[in-house]
Amino acid sequence: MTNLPLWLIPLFPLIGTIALAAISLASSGSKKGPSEGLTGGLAVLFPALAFVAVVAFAANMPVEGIQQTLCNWMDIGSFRADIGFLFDPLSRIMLLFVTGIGTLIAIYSLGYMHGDRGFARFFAYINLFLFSMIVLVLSDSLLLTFLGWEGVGLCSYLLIGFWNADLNNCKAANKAFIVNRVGDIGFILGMLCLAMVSGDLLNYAGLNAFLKDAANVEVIKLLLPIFSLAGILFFVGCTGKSAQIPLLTWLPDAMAGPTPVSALIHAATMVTSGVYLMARLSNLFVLIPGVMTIVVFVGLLTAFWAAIAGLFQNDIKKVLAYSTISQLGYMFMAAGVAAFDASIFHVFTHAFFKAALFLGAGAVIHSLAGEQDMRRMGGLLKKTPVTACVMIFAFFAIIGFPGFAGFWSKDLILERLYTFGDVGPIYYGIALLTAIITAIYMGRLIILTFFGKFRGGEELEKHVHEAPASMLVPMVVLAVGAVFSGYMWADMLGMTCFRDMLAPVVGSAQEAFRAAEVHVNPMMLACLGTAAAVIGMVIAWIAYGGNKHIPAPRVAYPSDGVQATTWTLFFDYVHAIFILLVNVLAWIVDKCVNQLVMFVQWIIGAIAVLLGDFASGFQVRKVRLQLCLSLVGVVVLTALVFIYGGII
Amino acid sequence: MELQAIYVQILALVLFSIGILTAISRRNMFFVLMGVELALNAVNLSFIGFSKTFAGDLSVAGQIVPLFTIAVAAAEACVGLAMVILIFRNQESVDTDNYSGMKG
Amino acid sequence: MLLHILVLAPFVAALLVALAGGKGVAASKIAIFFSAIFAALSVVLIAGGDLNAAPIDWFKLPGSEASVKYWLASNTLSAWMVFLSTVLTLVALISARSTIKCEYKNFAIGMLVLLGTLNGSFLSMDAVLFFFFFEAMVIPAAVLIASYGGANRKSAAMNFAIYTLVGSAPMCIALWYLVASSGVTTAADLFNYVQTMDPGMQSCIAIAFLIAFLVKTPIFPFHGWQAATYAEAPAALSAILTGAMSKVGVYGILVWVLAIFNLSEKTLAVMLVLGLVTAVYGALMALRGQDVKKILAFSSMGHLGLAVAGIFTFSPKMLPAVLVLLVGHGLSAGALFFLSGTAERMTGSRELSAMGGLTKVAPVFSFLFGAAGVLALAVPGTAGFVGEFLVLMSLWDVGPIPTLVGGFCLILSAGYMLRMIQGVLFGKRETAIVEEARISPLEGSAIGVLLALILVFGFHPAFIYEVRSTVVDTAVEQAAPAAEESAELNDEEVKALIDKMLAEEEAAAEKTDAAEQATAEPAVETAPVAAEPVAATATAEEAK
Amino acid sequence: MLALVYFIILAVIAVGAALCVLLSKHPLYGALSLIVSMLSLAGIYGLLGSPFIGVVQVMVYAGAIMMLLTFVIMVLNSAKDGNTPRFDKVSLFVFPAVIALAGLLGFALVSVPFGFNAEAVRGSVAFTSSTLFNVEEGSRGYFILFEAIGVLLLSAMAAAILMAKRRIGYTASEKEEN
Repeated sequence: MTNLPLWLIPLFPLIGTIALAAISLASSGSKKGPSEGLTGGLAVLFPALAFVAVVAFAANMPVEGIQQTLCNWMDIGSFRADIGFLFDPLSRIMLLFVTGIGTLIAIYSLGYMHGDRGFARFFAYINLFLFSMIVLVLSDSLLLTFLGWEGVGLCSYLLIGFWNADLNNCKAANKAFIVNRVGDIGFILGMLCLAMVSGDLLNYAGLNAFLKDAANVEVIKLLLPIFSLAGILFFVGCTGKSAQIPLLTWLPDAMAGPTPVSALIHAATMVTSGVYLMARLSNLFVLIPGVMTIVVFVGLLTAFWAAIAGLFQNDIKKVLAYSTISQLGYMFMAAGVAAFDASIFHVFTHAFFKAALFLGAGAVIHSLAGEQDMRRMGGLLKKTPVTACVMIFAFFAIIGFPGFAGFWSKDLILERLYTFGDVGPIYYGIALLTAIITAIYMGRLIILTFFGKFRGGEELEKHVHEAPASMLVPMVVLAVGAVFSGYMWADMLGMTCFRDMLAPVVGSAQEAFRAAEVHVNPMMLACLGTAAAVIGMVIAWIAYGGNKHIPAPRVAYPSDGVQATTWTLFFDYVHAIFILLVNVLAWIVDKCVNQLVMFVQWIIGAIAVLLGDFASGFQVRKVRLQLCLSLVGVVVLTALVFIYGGII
Repeated sequence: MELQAIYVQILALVLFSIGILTAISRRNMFFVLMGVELALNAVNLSFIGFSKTFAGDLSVAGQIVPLFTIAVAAAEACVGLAMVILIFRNQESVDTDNYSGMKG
Repeated sequence: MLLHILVLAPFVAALLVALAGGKGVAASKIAIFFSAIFAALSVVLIAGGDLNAAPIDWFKLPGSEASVKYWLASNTLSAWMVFLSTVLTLVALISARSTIKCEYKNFAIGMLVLLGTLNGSFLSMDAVLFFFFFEAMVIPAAVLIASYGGANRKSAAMNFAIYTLVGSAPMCIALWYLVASSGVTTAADLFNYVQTMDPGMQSCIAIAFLIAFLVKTPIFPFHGWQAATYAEAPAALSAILTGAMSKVGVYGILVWVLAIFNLSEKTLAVMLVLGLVTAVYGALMALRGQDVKKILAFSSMGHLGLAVAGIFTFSPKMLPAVLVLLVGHGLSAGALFFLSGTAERMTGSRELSAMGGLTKVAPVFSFLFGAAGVLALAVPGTAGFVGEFLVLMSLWDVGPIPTLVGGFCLILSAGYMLRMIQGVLFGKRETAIVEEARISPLEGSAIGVLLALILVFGFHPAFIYEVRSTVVDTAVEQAAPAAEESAELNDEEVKALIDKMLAEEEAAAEKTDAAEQATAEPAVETAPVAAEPVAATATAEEAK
Repeated sequence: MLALVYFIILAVIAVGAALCVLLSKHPLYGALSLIVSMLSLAGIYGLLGSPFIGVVQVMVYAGAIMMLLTFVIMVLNSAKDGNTPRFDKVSLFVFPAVIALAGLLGFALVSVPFGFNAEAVRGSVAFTSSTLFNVEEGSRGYFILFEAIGVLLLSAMAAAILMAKRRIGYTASEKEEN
């Protein structure tokens, strides 16, 4: 099996993209649109094939991973980049859940997108996204990773703006792309930094070797400023893609897209690529403790900030969006204390329970005919029991209830924070506080949606129905994942297969960084974590439980744009200032510089015209007078010739 | 009192001046043409007058140039008169001041 | 022979089109047939490597011994530029079939003549011949704008013609002086002669040359003609103007300025800054534009500014970077202009406010437009990305600030391009579109091929620079050994790197010396080929 | 001495006729006086030993060109511009300018000494024509110029015919349409 070429994996979704794009284009003229059976079949087939291929590779992977170079990409003498793929433990885990969840969500979308005019187009984008994501995690060089990196950003743009008749959606999409672009520039510049010092090497094997060499040489200090610069730039790239402070504002707006997209791209896969990149470049980051501190702070701040923001949202998807940001903050905390394996583990479990939550929310929205405001929901437990169960399981997972997936991964992160040097306990305190808030807002979501009375009016109540099977099956599968995926690495139970898997990639870097481990009793930390979850739940029940009166929304459903500015907590204003600055700059350029240039041009033109008029003033418009004047000229010339010729 | 070369040149100069005067100061198209012919003739005379101041072979050159001048003048008159006819048909005037179609 | 065909046959084809009878159908068939042949021949030209036709004496320049020759030769750079001009002309002629209905014949004649002059300027070896074509191309372009453009076409055409002709007037005089005093006309010979000149005189002439090319490209303070011209010109012509004619400016800078003159450090720095300013300026102006074609005009100005900035870094990566960037930009900007023409045809307006919602009513068009817009964003996998990444890399060799500015432009480019896509395609449409103005299958597939080419070159840019011939190659090849050494990772290398950093202060002091060396070195070497001095400068830099 | 007398007589006639051209009202009178002037110039050519040029002058100038001119004047009978003055304000500029020019040139002529070459003044038709039509190697090649002038005359004639005929053809076709 292992002698299969690696490029098969990205090839499948690529074929799917092309086929679906062709179907979409070909059927664009017809009224009815393409057959959903055929389109849907193709749409699910190719991600599934990719998943199968990944499983096949994963089962037979040698310890050191598989590296294959497909062909040369750029070779201009001094700089060379290949298109090559690297299937190592890290990309194996990422690929498994990317393709797996991708396939599940494709199946789910069959039901969710049923009857939409852009059915084929939607799946073409989804396949393109999977292709880009696979390239991102499978590539063996930074440059090719960047291809996937921008590719997923592009697909995110396309899918957020999928219902493009509404310009608000387009604006959200533009925002997502542009904010991501800012991060991407950080990525590019980071690559340039590294390329400068490493002799234009950008593939991971070479880079790691170089970084290890550099670490061993005593004079590492001299290279440190450049490494720090590169690290910061890469981290800017990560904050863009993973919606961390300060580039977090696009993710809540991105909920304008169809819900499966939010589940796949903006919860499970794409937004975690920043964490993936940190793990990939772990050898770089462990060399620069200063930057790592920044990473921890950003992670802590983001997790806390987004959790607070989540408390105030009424849109079910926005709550989940902020919760995603908050969870990503946890992952960056872990990465910041060099617990890369823990952060990847959290990525892994988070993918399951967050996807389950989003799909559940999608099912709720679907059953309520597009209603997203939680204040108009309630009491859905009885009407949609399967959805409710799935969401409640996932809820337990996200708040870290013992036994569920989130418990293992979050607990691990908290432990790693606590054991990190002297400042560890402070980190731990903030993270624990965040965990309590997480439990509160997630509890609020569950209570408002599934308990109490239905508040959406009778008209809507009759409409409520359970989602079709094509949507339920993936949800259930994910819920199972949300419960059991944590047992891949249950430290207390002695199951550490996840850590062992990742050890070849990040182990050495991690050990180098976390030399002085403080030993604590893991049981105590676990109890504290559980306590946080329980306290949060209790607070949520007290605040929102029972049949408390929930204030009805004043407006039926405020548009996305308005909501975004209300509670992204000031970062939208920061962005607005930057946008304003650029606009002012553009205005200055347009109205001042350009006008100046045009004015100068006009002045020169006017002078030319004036001179021309002046000259044509000599033109007497009478041939004879003209000739006469020329005769006078001849006289003068002759006189001059004579005078200077010495004749006179 | 022999015939001096300078006399010929002075005659040529006088004729040339009269030719130029006619060509420029008269407004009738025909006078313009005639003035040009007169000036050309004066130049021919000047050529011949000077050619006679050289010896042998050189003097011939000065006589041959007027020959060509005359031929060119013939061509010029031919075309020029045809143009006069054309313009006259269009404008019904031989006054050069009326020919201002290309006034800038 | 191939060279002669590419330069002269367009004129013959124009004549044949002129002689064709009928109501434009026959003319369009002939024109498209011929331009397809030219496009195919340009591919042959690229594949064929360097060609050099035997020089033919043409005339003697008054006041000099120099005999101007009709002398054509090709290298990779010029071959790719010819490829751009021929391919874009082909698509323009196809696209114009539905845009310009009644007067197609004259349009095709103008386009073919323009093609001939463009090819001539790219392929000529002789400076005077180059200048002849360089000036000649203004005439068909201006005539086409004045006859087929938008509402303000007359003034736009006048503006264009006067601006570019006045811009190249100093070059005319400088070229005459140079050729008259040296008695030679090829770049290599001129280079040898220039070494013996007084530096002040030399820089005067170089600046006169530069201005002509800066106006044509256009670079920041000389761009006054561009936006109005691109906006008013018929879309098919705008595509040629930006895709091929603006490249003459960049090509001229590379081949007729850098290969001849030793520019002072100051001039180089000024040019680098101007390029960057143009990039930012174009992006910002595009951000404020309301007219689709003006947005595109400013956007291509921004990209070309980046290309010029890239050239003046003198990094060893510069030549392939700029080449790929130019080809990618030519294709994508060309495709966007063609599509904007279609959009204008369908909606009857160029204003963003009057468009919108086309994706519902014209899906195929929207697919092409969206794809072209996204491909113009330098998303990885497009030729634009390869070019811009390598240009940023070259800029990085100069310093982080220019790179940051370049990166800022990339962000801005995302801003305006998405704004344009949103304005044209998305939203709701109130008024119906002109049904018969829909994109025709032939037109659509031609543009589709352009887009596919962008992708192909994006994934395999080696197509562009691999066939690199000796002329352009020398620069890279000379730089390559040094770079390859540095690619090998060992302690020594790291040590050397550290030594370098320790000696940075010294190096800063020596920098001026080294720069002088860099400029002095080409004087010693004989320059058999055009890009030699560039190469030498690069090597000197590397050695330093 | 006799030559000088002849010269003075011919010169006075030439200048007088030229003045007539300048001053005459009707172009026909002007043309006739121009012929007189040219004939007297032909006499001066003969006097200076260039009888060949003189003959050509009589035939081509006085004969052909002036006849053509006269003929055209007569055809376009309305060419008499009775209402336009002979001289107007422009002449006020022209006269001083021309006189100044003549004065300058005359001064230059007078200040440079030169005289006739006795042998050249005698001259002969044979010598001139043999030089003109010398087709041997080493000749000055005037015969080529001579042929070229022939072609020029032919083309001028063709041009004149075309210019005159186009109008006629145009009206003819118009008539056909009517």
